[in-house]
Amino acid sequence: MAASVLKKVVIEKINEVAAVLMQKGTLIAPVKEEAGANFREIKDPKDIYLDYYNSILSPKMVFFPQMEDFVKYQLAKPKADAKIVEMNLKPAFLFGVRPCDVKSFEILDKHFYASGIIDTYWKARRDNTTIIGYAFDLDKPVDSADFYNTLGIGAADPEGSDIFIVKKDKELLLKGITKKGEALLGELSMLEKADAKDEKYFTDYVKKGKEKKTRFMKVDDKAVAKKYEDIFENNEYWTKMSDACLSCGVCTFVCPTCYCFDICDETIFGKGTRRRIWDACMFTDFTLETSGHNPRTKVSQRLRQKVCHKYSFSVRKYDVISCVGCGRCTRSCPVNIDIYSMVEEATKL
Amino acid sequence: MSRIGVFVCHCGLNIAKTVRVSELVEFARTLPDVVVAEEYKFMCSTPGQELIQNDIKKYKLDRVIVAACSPLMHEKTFRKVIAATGLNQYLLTIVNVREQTSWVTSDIEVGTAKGKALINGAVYRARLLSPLVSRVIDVNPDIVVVGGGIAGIQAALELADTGKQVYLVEKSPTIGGHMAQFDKTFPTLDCSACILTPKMDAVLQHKNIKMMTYCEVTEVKGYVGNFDIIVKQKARYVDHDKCNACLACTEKCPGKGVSEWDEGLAKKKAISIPFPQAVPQKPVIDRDSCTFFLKGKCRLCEKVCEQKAIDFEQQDTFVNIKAGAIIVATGYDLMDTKPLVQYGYGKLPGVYSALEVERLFNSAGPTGGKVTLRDGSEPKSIAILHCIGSRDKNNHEHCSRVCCMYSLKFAHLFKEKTSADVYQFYIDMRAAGKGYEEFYNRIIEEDVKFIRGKGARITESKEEPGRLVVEAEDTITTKFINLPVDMVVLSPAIVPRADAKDVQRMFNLSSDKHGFFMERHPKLAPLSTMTEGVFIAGVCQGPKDIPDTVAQALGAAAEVLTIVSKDKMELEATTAIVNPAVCCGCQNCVRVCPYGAPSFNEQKNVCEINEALCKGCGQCAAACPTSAIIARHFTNEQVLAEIEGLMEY
Amino acid sequence: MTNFKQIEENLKKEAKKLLEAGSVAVVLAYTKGADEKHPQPFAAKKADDVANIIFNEYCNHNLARYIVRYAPGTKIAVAVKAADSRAVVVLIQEEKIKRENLILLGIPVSGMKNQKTGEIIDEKTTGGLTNPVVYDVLLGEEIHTGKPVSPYTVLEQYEKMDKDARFAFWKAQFDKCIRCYACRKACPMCYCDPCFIDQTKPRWADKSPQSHGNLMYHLTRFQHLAGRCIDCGECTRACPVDIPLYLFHKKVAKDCEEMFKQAAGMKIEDKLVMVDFRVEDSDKILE
Amino acid sequence: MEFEPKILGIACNWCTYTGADLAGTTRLKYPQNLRVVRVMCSSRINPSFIFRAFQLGADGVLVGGCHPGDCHYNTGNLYARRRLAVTKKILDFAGLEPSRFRVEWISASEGNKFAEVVKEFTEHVQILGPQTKFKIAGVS
Repeated sequence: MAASVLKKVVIEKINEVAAVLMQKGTLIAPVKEEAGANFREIKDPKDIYLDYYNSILSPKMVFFPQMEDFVKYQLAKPKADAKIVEMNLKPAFLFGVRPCDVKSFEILDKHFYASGIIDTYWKARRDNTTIIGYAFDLDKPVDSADFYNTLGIGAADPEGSDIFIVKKDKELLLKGITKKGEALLGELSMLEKADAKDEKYFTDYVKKGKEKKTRFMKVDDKAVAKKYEDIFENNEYWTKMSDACLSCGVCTFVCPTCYCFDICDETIFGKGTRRRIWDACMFTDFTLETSGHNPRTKVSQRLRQKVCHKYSFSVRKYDVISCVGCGRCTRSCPVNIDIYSMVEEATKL
Repeated sequence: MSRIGVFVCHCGLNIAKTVRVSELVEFARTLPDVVVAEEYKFMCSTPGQELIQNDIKKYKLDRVIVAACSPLMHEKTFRKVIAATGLNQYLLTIVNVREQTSWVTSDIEVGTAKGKALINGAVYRARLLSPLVSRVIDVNPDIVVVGGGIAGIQAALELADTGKQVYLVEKSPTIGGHMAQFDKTFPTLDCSACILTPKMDAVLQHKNIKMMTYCEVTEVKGYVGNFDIIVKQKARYVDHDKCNACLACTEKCPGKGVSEWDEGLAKKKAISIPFPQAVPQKPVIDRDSCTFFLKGKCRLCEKVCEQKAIDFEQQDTFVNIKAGAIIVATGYDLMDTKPLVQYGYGKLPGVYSALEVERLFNSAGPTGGKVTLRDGSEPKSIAILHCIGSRDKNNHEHCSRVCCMYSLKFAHLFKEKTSADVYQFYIDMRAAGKGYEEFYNRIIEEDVKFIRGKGARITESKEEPGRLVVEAEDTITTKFINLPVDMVVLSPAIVPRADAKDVQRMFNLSSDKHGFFMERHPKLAPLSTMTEGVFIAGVCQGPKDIPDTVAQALGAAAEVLTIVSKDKMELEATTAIVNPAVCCGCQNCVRVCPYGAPSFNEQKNVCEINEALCKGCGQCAAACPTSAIIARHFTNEQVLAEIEGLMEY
Repeated sequence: MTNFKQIEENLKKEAKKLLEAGSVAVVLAYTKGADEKHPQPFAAKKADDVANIIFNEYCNHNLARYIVRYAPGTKIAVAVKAADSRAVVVLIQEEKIKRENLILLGIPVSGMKNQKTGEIIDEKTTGGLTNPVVYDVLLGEEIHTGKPVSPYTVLEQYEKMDKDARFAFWKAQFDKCIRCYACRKACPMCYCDPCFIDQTKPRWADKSPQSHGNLMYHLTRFQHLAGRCIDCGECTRACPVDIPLYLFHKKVAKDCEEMFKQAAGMKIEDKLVMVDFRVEDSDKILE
Repeated sequence: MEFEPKILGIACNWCTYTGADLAGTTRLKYPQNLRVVRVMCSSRINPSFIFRAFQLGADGVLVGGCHPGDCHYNTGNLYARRRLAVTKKILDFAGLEPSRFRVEWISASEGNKFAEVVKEFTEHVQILGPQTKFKIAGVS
């Protein structure tokens, strides 16, 4: 492995880094909000909140915003007309993403373009963004909901990031992972060169990250996919799993790998926008057909769709489980439904 | 995509004066889906109607907007216009640019701007209209006439003569109403009884009239074509099926009550008929004056009745009637003038009210037709005071219309029957009827003294105890007058019946600010009401004289025939329906509907609406949380779209 | 303070009895989720399931929410805390369930905790009652803390606010909304399917999570819950972005109580105020 | 220039709409800021209509129905009274001036009252100024 670039900076100076990135383009980083942290565009470097565990909403919203305008149109006054909404992208820097979430981008890449049908909006944003990953703080306990180990992800895995950051006391160590990342590090003049001790610290941190234990069970992708095919019609299991489920959309909205959307026209006074917005398979009207028929009227059917999509259909189609074990769904579920426990129970059947 | 035609009416200058019609048309042409917009002087005229019809064909219109007068005025007209071309009548939208635009502003800028907003709202709404199919229902051919005065009698006879079954419901023990109390009628001075009693008898004899005296309507359900009416037959304590009208009971009866018919000027027996010519000629026992009911013993009537018709055990009974149409002709009351203490009515014995005087003139009255004061003496001078309580902002603002004329009639009768001096205290003389002005001139020549000035106060004379003094300002000479007289006649305001509010609610009528029942349109639908199938006639609608009352009764009868002469009729299709796919079974609709139209289907866990019972108020649609209820022609989408259109400009 | 262990024991005992006797098809209670601090609503259907029942200070979820999910006529036993019991009362009033099909296992509680924040749940965020208003079996001693507390005191500071400030406050709150609809789904009174906001005929509000659509969704939901909200606070606890919906619900509940002289879900024989009227209602309520 | 508010009226067919017609028939003059939607009964009014009207830029909303007890459908306005009272409270707590929303009972014979109410309400809304709180951003 060629000697890759490692730099460091004292945490207080992160504001300066941010200022440069903001000049170069759009900086998106965790920000503290009432209910917890979320990734937002940074207007003031002071807003960056690095002491967070993980965000409530996943950073997928950076590439796949909840609302994306496609076309603006007017019906007849003075004449019918429609215009495509330009994206007007600036280079973007997504700062402070946890390893499990970085992994989610890879998974969504498959959905959005590896299949051959390219979602131009997703791709344009992905190509345009430099991902600056950030290891979990290994000195702090893992949240009881997390289970990214189960999906083969470590707390300090740098793969997938362009630049990866680990925390060393009062400093941050920044490593260029990709060419793009290395180049960017070169442009940030306030960074100091790291020494050999830092190099070792970084390597050890990544290794230690592998040992940091979240909830874990041995999951074989193909086996679990097959298992869910086998129990697809096991009503007892699905009913039991869904007895508490409210069928709200929280889990899917916070999920880093859920990508379902709806396209709708929203018009007022003859002027309108065609836009896409997040949809959720947990919503009753998600599968409502024009005829009035709804193939999934029961909560159990909808929950089955969600779990099977992640753990079975996705494996069959893209060879990957669409879950990164970030624990968001479990943390946000109003009735504490835990997908880890569901999978665990399924594997026992 | 709809194809909308917009037709804007000038209504002569009624609209065009404060709304630039051409500008509205130009504006309409710019709106989405509007394929043609036109203007015309009178859109409701034949050429106007043809203009619309031709454009519907030429431009293949599937929605029509007419900007003209209120929909309450011509919605039906224009519905027929578009229906004649094969377009569903519910695809019409009326824009009210007259009553609610041009007539209420004097600024043409403002009127035009508002007209545009209203048209835009209509275009938004029109796009979402759906064709609706009217419901066809069977019509019950029977008719209920409520009130047995001259209006009710005339209407009942007219309808019965066409072969229809008529139920004539009268509250008092006899039909005849106020007219039966009168002696003469103005201006011809023919005898009231002579023209009324044959009609009363005709009612009794008519095979198609079921006369229901001493009865009251207690409940009205159903709708035009199919009313369900419950009538209470008040206990008479006399079995009228057995009674042969010998009236032996009346002779023997010791009970003494007050005669309402004689306005309390005379007594009546506890078991009696109201007056000799009453119809039916069968008596009723008045509980309040019957010795048996008061003291527990007597029963003399029972003893003398050979027919064994007396039945002290009799109870109120209830009869159900089904009818296709209803005429309400419940008449009027005279204002109680006792609260107007300045006139001393009820305190000063020489002060009479108009109806009392009618009885004094009447040969069947308490004095046998002689005009005497309460002490039996003949008055030497008489003052007739007009407008007591009417044309008076503190009491009743309206003119009672008949007082001028009957006061003239009184003056004539006083002159005829006494040698008294007669004075009229009036504000204005109103004699606007056929032969009325001539009658007025005739009375002037009869040496009746006219003083233009409203009687302000009646006091007891200090100089001549027992005589009265009328105080007034003569507005011609501007002098104050203190006129000593023996007798004062008050012409009180004609007011709605004391129970008019109850009747109004029962029959679902509106009332004007005075409490008289309100017609659907003051000029074009003077006998119809807001409730389809219920008509009004006579003074319950507003003060009027006998000729007008009779004319209204005949008109109402004709209106009723337009309904009951057909076996079937179309009802508005604007009822509510439930979309079962979105009903959550909360049953709010069931709880709020006043007609019991929605019900809950437990098997399907959804609500359903019985359209036959639905009256289309849309209350359920607003109470429905999931928008499952579609209030047809006023759907959520349609109303929201109209609001959007109205708020755009 | 509630003795949670004792209640858990009693709950298990009653549930077992009912399921063994076959007198109910299901007992709605709680079980552990990822762990005991994260309990989950639980439908015990067999006597064996009873072992999984738990009850602790985090068992906040309003179990009345689940009743309408079962076919009409199903015999259901429900563990009801004060707020749950009020929700059951409203469901009975609204004829969504019949009283005779329910066995209510009453739980008097105080000292429940919000699982996210660890804060004690009291009248500031809920109706603040301790004892169920209706039950068949009471699983613990009734709790009487002494003086009754008003659930509306918390509103004072918001009522005092200047209108513009109050609008700014709510706008900021509603702007956070991501339209996950957890609030309506957690609400025991929101049993409509579909919800008005999912309707396409008409589209009451835009589906995209923007200020105006969010405002329409929430205001209409407050209107729909007027006179029905029993102030359990579940909507707020379910909200992933912490919108204090309970404040608005409390305000509407307070106004309804003042106008119509009745709090929601207190007595089965009460009428539903929003689909009822009194001739003597005053026009003052419109001022 | 003086602020010309947009006011939405929702009037029941039998009383207030007829009363409004009467105001016209008797040629009473009142400000033309009001645009009336006709519904059959005040009880037809879905509270969301009111919210929506404000979102669409209404500066005021005036609802007219029959006097309590005189409803053409017997009791519609009595339900409406409760429903709309709640709507008003919600508007208030959401921070909108509640006086921008008014419910008036105007009978078919009260053309005068109609004209007076509209005049008075329009002036009131004029003083309150444009309603921007609920209005959807960016629509004209």
